[in-house]
Amino acid sequence: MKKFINDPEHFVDEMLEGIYLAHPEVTHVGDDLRCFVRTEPVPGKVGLVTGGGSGHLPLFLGFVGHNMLDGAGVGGVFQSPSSEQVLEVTRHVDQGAGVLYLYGNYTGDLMNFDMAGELAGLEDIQTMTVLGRDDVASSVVGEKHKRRGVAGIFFAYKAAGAAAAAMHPLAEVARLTQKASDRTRTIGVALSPCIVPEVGRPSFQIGEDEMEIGMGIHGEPGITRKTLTPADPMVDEMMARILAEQTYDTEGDVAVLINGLGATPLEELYVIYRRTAQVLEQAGARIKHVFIGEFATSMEMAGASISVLQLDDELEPLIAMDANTPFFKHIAR
Amino acid sequence: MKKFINDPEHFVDEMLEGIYLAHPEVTHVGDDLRCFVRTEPVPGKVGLVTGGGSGHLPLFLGFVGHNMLDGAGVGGVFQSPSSEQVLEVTRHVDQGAGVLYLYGNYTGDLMNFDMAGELAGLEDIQTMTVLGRDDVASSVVGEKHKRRGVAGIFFAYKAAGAAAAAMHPLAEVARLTQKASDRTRTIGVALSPCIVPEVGRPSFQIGEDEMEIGMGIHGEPGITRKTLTPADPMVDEMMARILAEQTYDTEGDVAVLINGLGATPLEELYVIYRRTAQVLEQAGARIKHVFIGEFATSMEMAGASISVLQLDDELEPLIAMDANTPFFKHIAR
Amino acid sequence: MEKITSQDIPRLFTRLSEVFAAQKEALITLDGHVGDSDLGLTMAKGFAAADKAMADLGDAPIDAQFKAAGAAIARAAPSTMGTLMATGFLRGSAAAKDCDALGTAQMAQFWVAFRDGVAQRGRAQVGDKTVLDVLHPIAETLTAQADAGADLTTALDAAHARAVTALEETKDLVAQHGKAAAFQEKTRGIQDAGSTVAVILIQTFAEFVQGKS
Amino acid sequence: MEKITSQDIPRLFTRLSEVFAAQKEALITLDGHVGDSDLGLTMAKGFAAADKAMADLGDAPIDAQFKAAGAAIARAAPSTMGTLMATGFLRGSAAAKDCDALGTAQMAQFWVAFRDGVAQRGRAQVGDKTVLDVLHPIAETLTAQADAGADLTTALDAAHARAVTALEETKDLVAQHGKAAAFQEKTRGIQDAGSTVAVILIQTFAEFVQGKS
Ligand SMILES: Nc1ncnc2c1ncn2[C@@H]1O[C@H](COP(=O)(O)OP(=O)(O)O)[C@@H](O)[C@H]1O
Ligand SMILES: Nc1ncnc2c1ncn2[C@@H]1O[C@H](COP(=O)(O)OP(=O)(O)O)[C@@H](O)[C@H]1O
Ligand SMILES: [Mg+2]
Ligand SMILES: [Mg+2]
Ligand SMILES: [Mg+2]
Ligand SMILES: [Mg+2]
Repeated sequence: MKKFINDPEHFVDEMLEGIYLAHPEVTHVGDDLRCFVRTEPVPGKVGLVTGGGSGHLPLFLGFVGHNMLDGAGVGGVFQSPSSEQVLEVTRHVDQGAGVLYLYGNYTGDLMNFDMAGELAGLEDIQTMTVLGRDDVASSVVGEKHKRRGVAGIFFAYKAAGAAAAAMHPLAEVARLTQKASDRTRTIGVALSPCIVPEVGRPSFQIGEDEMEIGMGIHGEPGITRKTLTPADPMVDEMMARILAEQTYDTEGDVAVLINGLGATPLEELYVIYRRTAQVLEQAGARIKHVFIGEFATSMEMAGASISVLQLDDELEPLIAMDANTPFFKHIAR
Repeated sequence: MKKFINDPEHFVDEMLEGIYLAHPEVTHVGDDLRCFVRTEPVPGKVGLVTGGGSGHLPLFLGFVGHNMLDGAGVGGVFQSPSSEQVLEVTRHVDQGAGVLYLYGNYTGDLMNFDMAGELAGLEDIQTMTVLGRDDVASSVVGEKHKRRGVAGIFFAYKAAGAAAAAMHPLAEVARLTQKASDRTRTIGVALSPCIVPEVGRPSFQIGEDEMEIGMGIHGEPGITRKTLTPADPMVDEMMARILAEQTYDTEGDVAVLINGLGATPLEELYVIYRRTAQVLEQAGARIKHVFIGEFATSMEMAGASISVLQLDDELEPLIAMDANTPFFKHIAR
Repeated sequence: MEKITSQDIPRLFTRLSEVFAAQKEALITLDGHVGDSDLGLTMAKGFAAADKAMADLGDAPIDAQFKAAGAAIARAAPSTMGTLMATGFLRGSAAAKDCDALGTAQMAQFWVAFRDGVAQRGRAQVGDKTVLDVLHPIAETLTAQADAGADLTTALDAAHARAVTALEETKDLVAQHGKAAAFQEKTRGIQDAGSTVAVILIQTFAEFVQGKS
Repeated sequence: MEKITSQDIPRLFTRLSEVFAAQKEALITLDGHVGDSDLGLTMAKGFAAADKAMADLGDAPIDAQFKAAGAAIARAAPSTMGTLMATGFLRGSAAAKDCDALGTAQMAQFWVAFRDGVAQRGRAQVGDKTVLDVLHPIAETLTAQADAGADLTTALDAAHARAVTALEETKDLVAQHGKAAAFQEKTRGIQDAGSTVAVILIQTFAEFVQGKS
């Protein structure tokens, strides 16, 4: 295992210390470094809380900031935060307008956020929940409730952040966020596994000429293993999975996210985008917003994912809005 | 070789096609995709031109944009652009105020920019040159002119971009840029090699327990090979090389850049920053600006570098200024 | 040992902590097939924390001990299995309220509550290829043994034996929950990782009362 | 072949293109020791482009041929060695102006101009462990051979022999330029990659006039 770390057990907390040293606009609640919040809350605004395991930077905490989220529960590498931690964050970010929980559809996170929400309810903090479950590879079409949340949750963050910044009430923020989540589809591909520091060995083995289509973002193996192809046919195959669930005849405006899993050079993401744009154009879509880079990683995994959000008149301005976090800056055109 | 590419020979041009599709704010001169320029020039401003090999994104072309650079000659992977291409870019960005060439101190680039500058001179375009040569590992102290340019050139870009945006004349832009370059020191470390697509095999071999201190950004091996240590002692050793050349008694304000070489997770860069900040504080420095992420990569190399710019009253506001390129957004506090 | 008393509980958790530390790598590997390879870490951390909580607690009644264990696991290991184990111990703690010692009847009540807690928290059904597929037969067997008047050693041995069979049977199921669910039919033939944890749990209980440990 | 005429030049460049294609991997490996592993690509691409330029040119005088080759290399392979080779051919082209054919004297002038161009463009000194350390003895040897009235075959063979020795001697030098310069003392013992290219060049010239190719 070749990593820039000290004791693997201190990896997450030392990373957080680095983040707090670098970015005074974020801080932690009380003594627990893993209760991550904005330094300056916005009075009266609906609070937006996410969370999940570490090892995915900039996900999750990286989207806490101006016109984006308000707090995040930070778990160990690929581990949920505890319900206590989520509750602490919830208490801190609540400005009287209630709190929206927005995180990936994983059992561990679900249970801990649910518990935190129940406890927050006892303290008269209203919470609602929207889940990211954009990964088309992780279930058949009818069973969308089983799908994993992967990089596409970024679009839900963007929508939630903008809706809350517009001072909408909780139910409306939740509705718009749910809509963004429902209209997002993601498909990923991995070329190499990753190593969890405390585990010290790769999560799966993959041959020199193989790729995993439909990999998760926790080092779990992919759903389908195939022989590695050139980029263009690979993108075609990935996009076919998305086009099977989205048509652009009447609603043709989309936002696209090309996400790197960690080790993949930015150059290659642009090679992927080139083909994605060709395929979408062919399918009648108009690309209104493009995001390319690392948004949800899996440590040093080599891989990429493509997410497509089908826009409408409500969502488009939310995606367009300015945003500014230590890890993500969006400047409206 | 596991990469998301089509034919290795088309890698650079397909990447550029992806970039132009995604970012309408940049374009190319005439038919040559590799003559990369801003779509909307700023009348009367000193033109800023950089260039170098591909495989370093966001370096070099990623810093072309608002309050940053105006154009870049794009070479093949780790190859210089041609003098013709640099000349094309020079002609395009010149707004009558002359052009500053700003690139890394490599023989291939030097010769081609020099040739382009000579030819531009024949067309009455005035050019001046500032080189990035921040890599402390690449020469002994007295021979700074031999040093390689690595990630620290980012600070020179930032200074040049801000100085030109302030509509200073060429000589003044060059002076400020030279100052930023002269006051920057970088030291890098690599854990793995990278693969140039057209070569198809790693550039060097390195053991499972080894690191290369002082690696270049072209897949060349490092200057010193050592046994991999935990992050903190590694940072201490790296920073010792920088502190040997900078003291903060009288001028203690610094800007810090923690740069990922490609495959290294952002988490690890923050572990590195944590220790870097501790060491700098110990040495009496005050960190005024922090940049953490990928600024100058070497394809999918695992590694990182630390750059320190010793600020003064002239440089600080230049580093602080807003900037907005497709690959780099800086929002002033 | 025919009853487990509050004096025994700290040693039981020390043993659990040792066992899960020893099983760490095996559980990591097991979770790696259709999961994220963290189960060994989660269990080792969770039970180490429970063991420590027990030591910090000093003299306390059984329900307080289980409660402390559950809370410690929830804090230290909030992954799926950590959270479910925490819930199990917290619910088991409520079932053991006012018990001076755990005989067969109380042990059955504890595991019924444990199972119900996990079922409620995880919203899984028996047959969904989760830890519930082993917890359920454990609870059933212990209840039957208690009804039949069996002693604690016999009852736990029977529960352990049944759990081993149930674990084997998880291979025939298709995962409906957790990270494995994404793999659908591919999970057939693979032993459920969380169910393996449940077997380790009941085995450690059984060996503990047999004085083997 | 006692003279190289403009009819011969396209075949010479076809041969150079073949030779550098064949040496691609070896040059990549050589450049990998203290460089960026691209030299093989650069040379293969550069001379393939030169060969193509020659074909596109049709009938043309020698200086125009060399000029086209230099321009093609500059465009196709603008790395250090590509740029230096381009400069060499462009300067050599100027030296070959108005030559109908290259005999020993003209060949010497060509290589003197080639060397001077490289020296000026790269600002390196003899002894700095660059391609100049082989180009310089080539130019010197050819000049001496021309003065002694040697025929072209003899002269190029002598230049080639001298180049081989000079290449071997680059091992004793410490790199002062290019990517290798960062490695300082570590470059001692390593044969200079660019100098290897110069030997391949002169060897191909020599073999070409010998009619071996
Ligand atoms: N909803 C659920 N209810 C009960 N058990 C579950 C549920 N989801 C998953 N499990 C169990 O959890 C095990 C995986 O645990 P763990 O590795 O902690 O999960 P994760 O890493 O996804 O948080 C599975 O093998 C299964 O037995
Ligand atoms: N300033 C210079 N003058 C002459 N030759 C040089 C100079 N710098 C480097 N070289 C030669 O270039 C060779 C490397 O060529 P190349 O691989 O094209 O360089 P790069 O990849 O750094 O652009 C070296 O082996 C050396 O012979
Ligand atoms: Mg997990
Ligand atoms: Mg090169
Ligand atoms: Mg797991
Ligand atoms: Mg080279």
